[in-house]
Amino acid sequence: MKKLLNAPSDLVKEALAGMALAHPGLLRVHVDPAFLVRADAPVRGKVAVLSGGGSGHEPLHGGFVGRGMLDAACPGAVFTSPTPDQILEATRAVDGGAGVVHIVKNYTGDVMNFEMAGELARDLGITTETVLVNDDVAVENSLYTAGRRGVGATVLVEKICGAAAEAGRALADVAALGRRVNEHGRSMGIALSPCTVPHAGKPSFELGPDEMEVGIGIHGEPGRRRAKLEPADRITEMLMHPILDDLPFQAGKDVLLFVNGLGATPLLELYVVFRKAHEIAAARGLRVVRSLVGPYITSLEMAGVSITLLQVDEEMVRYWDAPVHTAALRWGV
Amino acid sequence: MKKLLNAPSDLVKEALAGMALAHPGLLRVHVDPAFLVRADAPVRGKVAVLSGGGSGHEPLHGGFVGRGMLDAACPGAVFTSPTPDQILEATRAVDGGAGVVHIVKNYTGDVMNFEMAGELARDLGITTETVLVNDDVAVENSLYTAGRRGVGATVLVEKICGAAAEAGRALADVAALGRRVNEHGRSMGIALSPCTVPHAGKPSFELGPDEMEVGIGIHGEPGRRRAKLEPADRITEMLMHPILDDLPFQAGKDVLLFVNGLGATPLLELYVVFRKAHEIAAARGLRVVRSLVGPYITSLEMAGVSITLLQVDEEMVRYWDAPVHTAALRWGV
Amino acid sequence: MESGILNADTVVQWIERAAEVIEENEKTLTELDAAIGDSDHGANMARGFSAVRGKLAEFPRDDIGAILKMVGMTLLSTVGGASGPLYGTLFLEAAKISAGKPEIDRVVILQSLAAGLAGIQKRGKAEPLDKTMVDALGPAIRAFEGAEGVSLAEALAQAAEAARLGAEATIPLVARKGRASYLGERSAGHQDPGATSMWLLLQSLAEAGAE
Amino acid sequence: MESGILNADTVVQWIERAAEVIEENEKTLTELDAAIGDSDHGANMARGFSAVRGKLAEFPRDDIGAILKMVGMTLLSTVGGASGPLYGTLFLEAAKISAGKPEIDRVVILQSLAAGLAGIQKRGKAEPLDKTMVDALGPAIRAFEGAEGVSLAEALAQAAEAARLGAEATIPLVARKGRASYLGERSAGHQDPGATSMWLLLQSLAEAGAE
Ligand SMILES: Nc1ncnc2c1ncn2[C@@H]1O[C@H](COP(=O)(O)OP(=O)(O)O)[C@@H](O)[C@H]1O
Ligand SMILES: Nc1ncnc2c1ncn2[C@@H]1O[C@H](COP(=O)(O)OP(=O)(O)O)[C@@H](O)[C@H]1O
Ligand SMILES: [Mg+2]
Ligand SMILES: [Mg+2]
Ligand SMILES: [Mg+2]
Ligand SMILES: [Mg+2]
Repeated sequence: MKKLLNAPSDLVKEALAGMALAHPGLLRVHVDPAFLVRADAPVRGKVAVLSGGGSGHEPLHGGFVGRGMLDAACPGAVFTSPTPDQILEATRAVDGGAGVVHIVKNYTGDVMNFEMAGELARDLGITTETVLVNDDVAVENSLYTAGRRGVGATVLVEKICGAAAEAGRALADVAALGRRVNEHGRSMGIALSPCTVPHAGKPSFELGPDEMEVGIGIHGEPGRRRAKLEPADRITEMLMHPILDDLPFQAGKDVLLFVNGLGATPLLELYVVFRKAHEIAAARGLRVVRSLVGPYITSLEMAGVSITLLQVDEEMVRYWDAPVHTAALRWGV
Repeated sequence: MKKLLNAPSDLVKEALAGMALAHPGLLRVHVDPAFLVRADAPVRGKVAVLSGGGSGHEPLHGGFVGRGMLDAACPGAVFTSPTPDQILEATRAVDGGAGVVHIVKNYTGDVMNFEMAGELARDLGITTETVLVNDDVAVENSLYTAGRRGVGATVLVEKICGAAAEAGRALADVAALGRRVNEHGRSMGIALSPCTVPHAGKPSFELGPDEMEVGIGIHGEPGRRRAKLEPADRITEMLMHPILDDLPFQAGKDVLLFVNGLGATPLLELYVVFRKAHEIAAARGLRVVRSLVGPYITSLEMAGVSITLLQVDEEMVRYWDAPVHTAALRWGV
Repeated sequence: MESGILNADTVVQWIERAAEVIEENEKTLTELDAAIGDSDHGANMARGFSAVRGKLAEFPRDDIGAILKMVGMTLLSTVGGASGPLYGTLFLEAAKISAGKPEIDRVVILQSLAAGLAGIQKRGKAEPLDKTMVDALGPAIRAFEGAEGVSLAEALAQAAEAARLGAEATIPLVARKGRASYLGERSAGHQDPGATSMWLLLQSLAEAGAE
Repeated sequence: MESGILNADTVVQWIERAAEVIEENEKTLTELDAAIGDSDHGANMARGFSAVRGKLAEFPRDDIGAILKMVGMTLLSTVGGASGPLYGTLFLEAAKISAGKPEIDRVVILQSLAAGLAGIQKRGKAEPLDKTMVDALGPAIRAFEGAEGVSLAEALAQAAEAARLGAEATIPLVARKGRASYLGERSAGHQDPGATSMWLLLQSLAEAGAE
């Protein structure tokens, strides 16, 4: 295992310390339990937006803490959801009296830990609302499974909820908007290489030199199926078609197109994929009105890409465009 | 070779097409010869700032085209400097009558191609000034060698020159400021893994499971020496000490600390390195007044890190803080 | 332990033994999780039980419920992931049954295990054969309940054996809960990591009960 | 070619042959560059000569200077890197000497090669033994100049042989120019890619001249 770290058990803690030093005006780090809050938290009277999950997906979530996006982020160990006490303490630290939205990616661990934290927060008199993100079309959605995973749409939900909260919207509105974003967002990804969880010390799976995993998640788990490596344009089709057919996205609609690197993918390659995804979307009669290209929800050093398509309405675009000032996403300020 | 691409010879062209589609209000792409300019180029009466070099270092340079930074970027093939005609055409496209600054990383190929372009521009009556960036302390500086490489400081030179030009400063001033930034900046990097040039199809070198290359460049070339892998803190010392001793950086001074990912390095690890680098800088009596953490000058999918330290003065900080709106670096707007 | 009763000391020995066994098997659990999950189950459990062990030495040994509650709370706040809340719930629910008790008999043990299982299923919504820890704990409880006419030690051993078989029986299953469910059919052919750690815990209980 | 003269057709044959040879050796050149550079020399040269080849078919064959100028301009605008301006300069400087000439004799050939070398050294500031293409071209020119009393074809063959030996002689050298210089002592033990492509070009010239 080749990584820039000291002891694996110190990785998340040391990275948080680094974030605190790198972004002093932007965020504060709480050590035990571990969480990050925006520098001016709690903001009186404002709905707070909190997210969290296993580490290893950076900049998600810590890189999105700041004005116009998240009030707090709770990082678990690598690929391990945070614990109820972490989430509870962060919730308390950012509650400005108007309630706290928990943005939760749909994984059993995240759901249960957030659920317990929500129950504990309620006991303390803090109102929370949960927005569950489950946008991954690679996974079958059924009452009898854990349901779809939350992947790329998480970034969009966090941005749009964060802006709505910043604009003074009420708890129920922010949560409803977040759910609407989730309902209108679909994602899918592929991996060209595995990643290595520091504690495990070796790659989570092995891939032949001409193989890829299709329908990959963001935790180094294998995908839905293994396939032969294809040219970028073909891979982009393999991702775009299931996405487009799932919502389904309808001709004439406006969309936000998000091409996400899983970690080790050169930006050059992401733009090659963006180009083809844009062409496919246009061929379906969609208007790409907003774009995001880069590594925003990663899986350590995995090579691969995920595509997220969000059918936007005027309100979503307005909040997407609203000023944001975080370590990883910044505009208008 | 596992990459998201179609034909290797189309990679740069297709990525440029993707950039044009992803950032329509921000930049325009010229196809033959290949270059990018900010959407409103040429800006009448403003000094233009242009850079370029081999592709594979993204977001450098194309991701830095836009208001407050580069007016144009000329991408060569992967790791291959652009050609004189490319640079000349881009120079013509952005000249607003006040001259054009060429920011050139000190590599034989870049220097010669820019030199020839500068001569051709002069023949057309366009005044150019060249700022040569050569901040890599891993390389011996001598009249009898190609001199030091330009690495991380390039990003800082581009930002600060871009802001000065935006502020209406004259050609000579912008160039002088760029040279001052270069003179006060020092960098060094290490690689944990090699990268693969698409045309070559296989990694540029092989590294054992517990080896790293110390004093690595950004073109996949081997470093100055091979060493046994060390913990992140020790690696950070191995980079910081030569940097600190070289300028030398003096106690009491203000610095900008830039921890750069070479491509495949998780952000988590970059912050671990930042934390230690900050500690070392502080122990030397330096005040880290500005920070940058992320993959800004990369080497395809190489895993590794480079550190750049810039001793800043008030003017540099002012221009660093000035609004910038590019695909990869954005604030204040 | 021919007494048919577990006292607080034995419970502490169980937890200490469990911490050891989890540590010894960290790699195995992680490898099982690598195959159908995200390679963290070993580290998660080891982190949790090492925290528990740290608190155990100083902990008063007069109230089994208090011990189990401490274990549950500690797992809850250190394990994370899916297994954290589930094992946390297991111990917290069991703790309610044995609250204030310095020793517990077979009936209370059975009630505790059953309450733990109910808690896990309420929290995680898993049914038998969903390829989860439920598939080790469920059979263990039925074996323990059915082990009439044998010593407590023997009953615990039979429960542990049933857990082992239950864990092994997850191999052909297609996961319907937890992270492994994302793999669909590809999850078949691998033993569930959580069922395996559950077996290790019950095996440790049997070992402590046998001394 | 016993005439002691190269005509425009032979020059075109040379460039076509060079394009073929470069294409055949793309991998080799890239591998040499991988060892002490950035793995692009083969692709750079292949891209350049394939562009040249595309223009050659239609190109008038009455003016050697014009042909060489076209080659130089095309290499300049398609190769990039260090080799682009250097090979571009080589051909552009040679083109000046043979401007307007439908055929050239040994004296003009020597002048052209020497002008090319001077251009390369002016542009790149490399001295002999800096481990660059200069170390193939320099010895070739000296061999060509010294090949008295032999045919032009034989003189070109001796020049090519000297280039080959010059390229091989770069192996032990420590690079002092170009990208390989960043490796310091580690650059020793590898043959310089640019010296190698220079040899291939001169070898193609000898082959064209022998027909
Ligand atoms: N809904 C559930 N009900 C019961 N057990 C579950 C459920 N989901 C997951 N598990 C158990 O948790 C184990 C995985 O734990 P762990 O790897 O620590 O967490 P995570 O899956 O979040 O990475 C699985 O092997 C399975 O036994
Ligand atoms: N200053 C120089 N003078 C002469 N030749 C040089 C010089 N610098 C580099 N070269 C030649 O260029 C070759 C490398 O070319 P290439 O790989 O195409 O460009 P780059 O080094 O920019 O990647 C070297 O092998 C060397 O022969
Ligand atoms: Mg996990
Ligand atoms: Mg090159
Ligand atoms: Mg797991
Ligand atoms: Mg090269």
